[in-house]
Amino acid sequence: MADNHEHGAVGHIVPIKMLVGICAVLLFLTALTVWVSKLNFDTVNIGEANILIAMGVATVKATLVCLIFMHLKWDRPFISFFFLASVLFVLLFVSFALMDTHANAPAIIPGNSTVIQQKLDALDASAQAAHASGEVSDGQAAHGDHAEDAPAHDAAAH
Amino acid sequence: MSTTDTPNMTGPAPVPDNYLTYSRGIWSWLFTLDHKRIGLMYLMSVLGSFFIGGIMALLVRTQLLVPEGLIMDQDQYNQVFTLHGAIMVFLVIIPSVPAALGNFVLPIMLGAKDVAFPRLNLFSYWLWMTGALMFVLALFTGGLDTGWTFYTPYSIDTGSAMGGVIPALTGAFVLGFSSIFTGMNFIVTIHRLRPPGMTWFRMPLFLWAIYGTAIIQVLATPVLGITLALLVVERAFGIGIFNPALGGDPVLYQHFFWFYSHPAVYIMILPGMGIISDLIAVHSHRHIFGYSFIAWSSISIAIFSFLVWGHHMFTSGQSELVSVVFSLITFSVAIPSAVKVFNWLATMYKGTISWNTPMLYGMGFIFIFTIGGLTGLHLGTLGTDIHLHDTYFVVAHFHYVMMGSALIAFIGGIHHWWPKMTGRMYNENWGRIAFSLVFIGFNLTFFSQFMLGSQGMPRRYGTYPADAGFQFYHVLSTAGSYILAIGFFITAGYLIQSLLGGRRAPSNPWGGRSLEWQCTSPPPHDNFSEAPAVGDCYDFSVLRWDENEQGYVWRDDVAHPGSEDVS
Amino acid sequence: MMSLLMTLAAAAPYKEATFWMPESASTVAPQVDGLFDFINIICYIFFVLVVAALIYFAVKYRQRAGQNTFEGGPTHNLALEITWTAIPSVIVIVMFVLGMQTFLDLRTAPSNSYDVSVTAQKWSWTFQHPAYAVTEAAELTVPVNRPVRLLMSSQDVLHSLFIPAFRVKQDIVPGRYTSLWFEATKPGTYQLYCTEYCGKDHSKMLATVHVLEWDEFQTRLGKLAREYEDIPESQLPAYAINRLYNRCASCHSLDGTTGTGPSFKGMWDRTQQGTTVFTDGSTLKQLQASGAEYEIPENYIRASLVQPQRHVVQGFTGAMPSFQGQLKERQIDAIVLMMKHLDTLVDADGNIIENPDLGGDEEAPVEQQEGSTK
Amino acid sequence: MYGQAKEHDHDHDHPDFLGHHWESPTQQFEAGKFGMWLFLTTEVLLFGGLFCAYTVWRSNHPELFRYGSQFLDTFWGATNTAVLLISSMTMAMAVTYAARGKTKAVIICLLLTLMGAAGFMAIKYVEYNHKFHEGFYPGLAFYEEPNASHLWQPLDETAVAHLAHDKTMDMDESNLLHAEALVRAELPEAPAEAVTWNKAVAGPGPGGLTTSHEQEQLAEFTAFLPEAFLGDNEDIAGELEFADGHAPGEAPHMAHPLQDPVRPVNAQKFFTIYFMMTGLHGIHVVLGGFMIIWLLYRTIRGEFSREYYTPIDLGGLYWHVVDLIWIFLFPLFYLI
Repeated sequence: MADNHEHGAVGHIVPIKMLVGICAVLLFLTALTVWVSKLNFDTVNIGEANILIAMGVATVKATLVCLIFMHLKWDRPFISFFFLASVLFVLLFVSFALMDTHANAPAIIPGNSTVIQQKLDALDASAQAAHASGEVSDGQAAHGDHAEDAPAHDAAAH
Repeated sequence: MSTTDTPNMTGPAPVPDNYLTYSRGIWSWLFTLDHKRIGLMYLMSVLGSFFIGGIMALLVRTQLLVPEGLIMDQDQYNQVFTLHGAIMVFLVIIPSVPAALGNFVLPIMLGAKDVAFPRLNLFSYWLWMTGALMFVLALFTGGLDTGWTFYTPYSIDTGSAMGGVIPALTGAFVLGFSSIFTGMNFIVTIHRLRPPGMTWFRMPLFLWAIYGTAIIQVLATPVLGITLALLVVERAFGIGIFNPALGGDPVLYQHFFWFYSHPAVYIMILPGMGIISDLIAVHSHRHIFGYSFIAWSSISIAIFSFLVWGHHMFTSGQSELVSVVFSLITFSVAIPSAVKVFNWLATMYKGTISWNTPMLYGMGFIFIFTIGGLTGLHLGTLGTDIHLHDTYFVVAHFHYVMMGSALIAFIGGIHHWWPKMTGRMYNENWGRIAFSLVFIGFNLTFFSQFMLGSQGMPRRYGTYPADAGFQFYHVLSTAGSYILAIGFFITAGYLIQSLLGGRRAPSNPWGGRSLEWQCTSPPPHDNFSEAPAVGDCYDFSVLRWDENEQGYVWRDDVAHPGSEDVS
Repeated sequence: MMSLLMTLAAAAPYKEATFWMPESASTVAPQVDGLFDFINIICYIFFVLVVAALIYFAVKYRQRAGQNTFEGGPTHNLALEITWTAIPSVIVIVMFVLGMQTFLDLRTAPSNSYDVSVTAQKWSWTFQHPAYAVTEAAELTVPVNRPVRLLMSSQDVLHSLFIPAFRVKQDIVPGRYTSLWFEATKPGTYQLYCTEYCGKDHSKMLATVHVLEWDEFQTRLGKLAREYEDIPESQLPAYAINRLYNRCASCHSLDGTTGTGPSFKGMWDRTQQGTTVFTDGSTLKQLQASGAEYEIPENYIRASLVQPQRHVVQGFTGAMPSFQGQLKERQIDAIVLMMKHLDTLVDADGNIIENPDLGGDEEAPVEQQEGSTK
Repeated sequence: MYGQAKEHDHDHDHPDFLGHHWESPTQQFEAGKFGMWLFLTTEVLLFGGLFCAYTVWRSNHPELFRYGSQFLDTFWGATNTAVLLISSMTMAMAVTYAARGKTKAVIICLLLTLMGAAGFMAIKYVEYNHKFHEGFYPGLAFYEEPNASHLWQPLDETAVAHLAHDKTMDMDESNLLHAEALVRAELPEAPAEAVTWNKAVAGPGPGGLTTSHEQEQLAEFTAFLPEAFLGDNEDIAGELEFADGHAPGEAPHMAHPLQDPVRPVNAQKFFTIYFMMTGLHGIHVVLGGFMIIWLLYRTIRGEFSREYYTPIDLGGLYWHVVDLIWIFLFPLFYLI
């Protein structure tokens, strides 16, 4: 049973000040995580570190939302337990799926699948046809020109 | 305090104000918020679906009488076995015990006036109906031939699988949410609506089983929801999550699917085990043996059920390590099931066993579930599963568990609570005859499939090689299925007959102690006008048979609960 | 236990079918069967115990007339319950370990295995022997007493390769390679099934495994490798119908019934006259002319084998896979000839005639046709 | 929400809002809350499936995500995060005011929350629109749009633009054009002449394995690419699929730039998962918006009081979970 601080209420009441304060913290954390992601970790492997930091910050933010905004701090522990259990099941699901797909990665036939390769080849063919006939039709012709100009263009950039 | 007991003594006379007569007219049923009426509507809908699914089963069995197939071409056969599976799983077994019997019995057993969210309950029912209609729609939009598992890429290949896939997927999605809402309702009801005195460990074991089931329904079904939703999008727009042609992974689909569908197996069997726990105790008139072991085994089965999905995928291209881990955990789930069987047997020991129809179904359940459970060992063992996977051995195994156990328990439960639900007694002799036919028919149908499977007959085959020696077992199996069908038709016959001209049921025809036997038969609209007095629901020594009542009444020399042991 | 199983394996390389298991003809089979029997024995014991107790209690403690009140009876016995929890736990752990060992043996192919690459497609099997450059359809020839590894891939949907006599099974997943291995222990013919549901003709997706002694095997594959080269032109149609048609059989009938694809009966007439109508409404006639897509009618058949989706015949879904690379040029010729001479190759009911009378006078047109397309 | 008076209720001490099967408002409130939390766990698991797909792909194909995420605009993502966080706060405030019986404040807070929902969807619309305009469709449609700019933009332009964009974020270089010039200056000399990114039309199909020759070519190629673009070179090398190109010095093949080796195989998969996850989340936001409108309607009608505001509380819980999921979606797609 929630302990009611204010008389006559059926649930716990969180003061407005606290809500605003928590929101400010959440916004600050958002800004922080964006800033970190833009940092250039010259010495650190940026990918790894960034993932850890971003997910860590997100977890902190989520915990704050759950505890304060969603009143979990004052609710029955069984609810937290059940909610955490659902997160746990997701993690379990993900970890088994990861274990399996990792082990099977080498067996995957490399390259584009037939369907996608056919699409690409078709686009290729049409691009070449357009180029050969000198037809000027929007993107295709533009592309054809582009491919030809590419070296010159790069040279010009210098 | 226990005022509900007094009106029970009026004997088998019509109960003037019960939930059936409380209000009249079709709308009072279709939009009722009464859990008992919703339960009854579920029961009728589920039995209707069971009839259709059963007809499909008979068609399948008839087809396989001869190697080249007797009555259908390949496309028809594929549709029939797919619909048989999909209907039986999604429309029959999953809602059978929790939604139909659970809805009716759970609040009364608990001593509550209703489930926690009656409107949500009605909404679940209508979701179920919507889902069922989507399956019908699937039939008219090109049929469905993917198998009930919707394995990719076959199911998303618009060139091969039939046009009814999207309606069927949507239907299963909707049915999933119906199941989720039922589960939520039950969990909250059990947590929040227990009357004073109904402590956790005084609950009948059926409630523990339903509680475990509800946890699985809430935690597993959403994953099925997202899986089916992705499948719909995949089929409609080709997004490439499960489609290898677009870089997707069909084995990942199987992980998604079985993450729900293995726990779903326990959604099917756990409530059945709960029914049997109560059936055995009540009809043996002996205290259930090892209450807490059975209760905890229900919860541990519910939790373990989430950790074993990979045993459906030993040959699917799943990595060796994952297969080994899943096999190990799979064995751990066998233990609680075995514990339950031993406890049921111990309950019968030195009991006073009445050989009436529900008890026969209870004993039939133990026999069949033992076979179903033990053959699970062959399939959980990696080395033998490779040979047995996707053969009739698996078909036989899951029919022993799903049909022979879950559905037999459901039918046993229907017989057990029939007097309570309808206020009428059915004919016991016909009940025993029908049970014998069902029991013999079932074992004939499905035991022969074990040999078929281990001899190498693959499943989902509409024809089979004539020289492989399969036909003998197929003929046996088909003959068994006909006997089984006759048994079910007789059951339907005498149950319907009982509605028209059956003897009026007393409050407590079997000698049960749980709270539903304290209400009149059928129960009043509000179940209990006051919170009922709760005692030990497995202590049958306080009851005696009353000849006038034709049922069990409280012994005159024992004090009523409420005066002595309400905590 | 494991060593016992191993001994069994060594002692009994081949076993006739038993009540439970089909004939056993591979090195792992006795191990699997031993495990199966071990589990069976445990099951029998538990089953007999449970059912005996069930029946005994049900009869002994049945409610007798006049028995209207009941005893309380014991409600639990912790020691007993722990015992019957612990004993099954130990048993299943043993089972798990044995099962895992067998599984790993089933999955780990020896390094000196003979490789066959398997292509599964709706609803046929193609087996390629890289060592001999031989392609077999619906038949797999392997040597005895030598580990054989199948490297498998699928053209369309999930399939699964299952040879009961060898106790092996593995799903074939589109988009990736899977493999399995076995070592046959007795020459003979064994059935191979597809065990993963793959659509309409799933139950007809069968193949035969021929296990031969090593010498015979080499001879046989050598012969297969040159088979279509050595056959005289006049025998090509017969070769096609006997050796190649089984890859077409699940979709294309010979008796005029419409299957997943159009029947071969009358196909040549339709092609020659150009009466075939495609899904876009055009007819074959429009494509057949000098300088058009198909200068001669034969080219349409050729194109259909290599690029089946190019023109899909009206009323069909275009489910046919490409046979490019799987059929050699001369084999395609053989199929074209088969269609031309279908009436002499099959009887009115679509049954293949054992020794068709192809006649010597057919020689000339064949030659002419060959020349015109090369 | 579920606790309205039943058809037949004769208890005198039962308020209208209290269901006949409840003993007290607190019991009903707590049960409603518990029920809502159970529903929220199902939401977590619903998204759990998609998180699983995300994790599996990301860990097996990091190159897809490195390629795809550069097309997302962190600014809009961060703005949307802020919008949702603030609307979550106003929702929580609405619950507090409701518990105190301050109806007007509740209405204002709900309106603010609704604006948050609308603002979020508006920004999403802008983002989606931009993606569709550029041809970033999920699935096969990724390759079907003939005029999609990403299909036709050769590698160097894309690379330059993105590197320049990164520079503006990294080194306080606010002028994009200047940044672009800087990037161009850093580019190695004429990479396109030495090795083409074009793939020959007749490559060895999907079944072919990458040969050692191709690996060599790949190494040669990646050596020319700017470090920053590729990140960890060794990492990428294993992931790229590369078929026979033409010999160096030969005129570049007139091939489609889509087949350039830096655009990873199955590049569309990033957008598949992006649209699935943000799309499902968007559907939840829209549903939440309708729910807030319904709450507003009932509040204005004066149906709630200090004793009975369960729907607002439950609605609040739902809205916070929508926020909660976005809290994870934002870094997963925009930041890492």
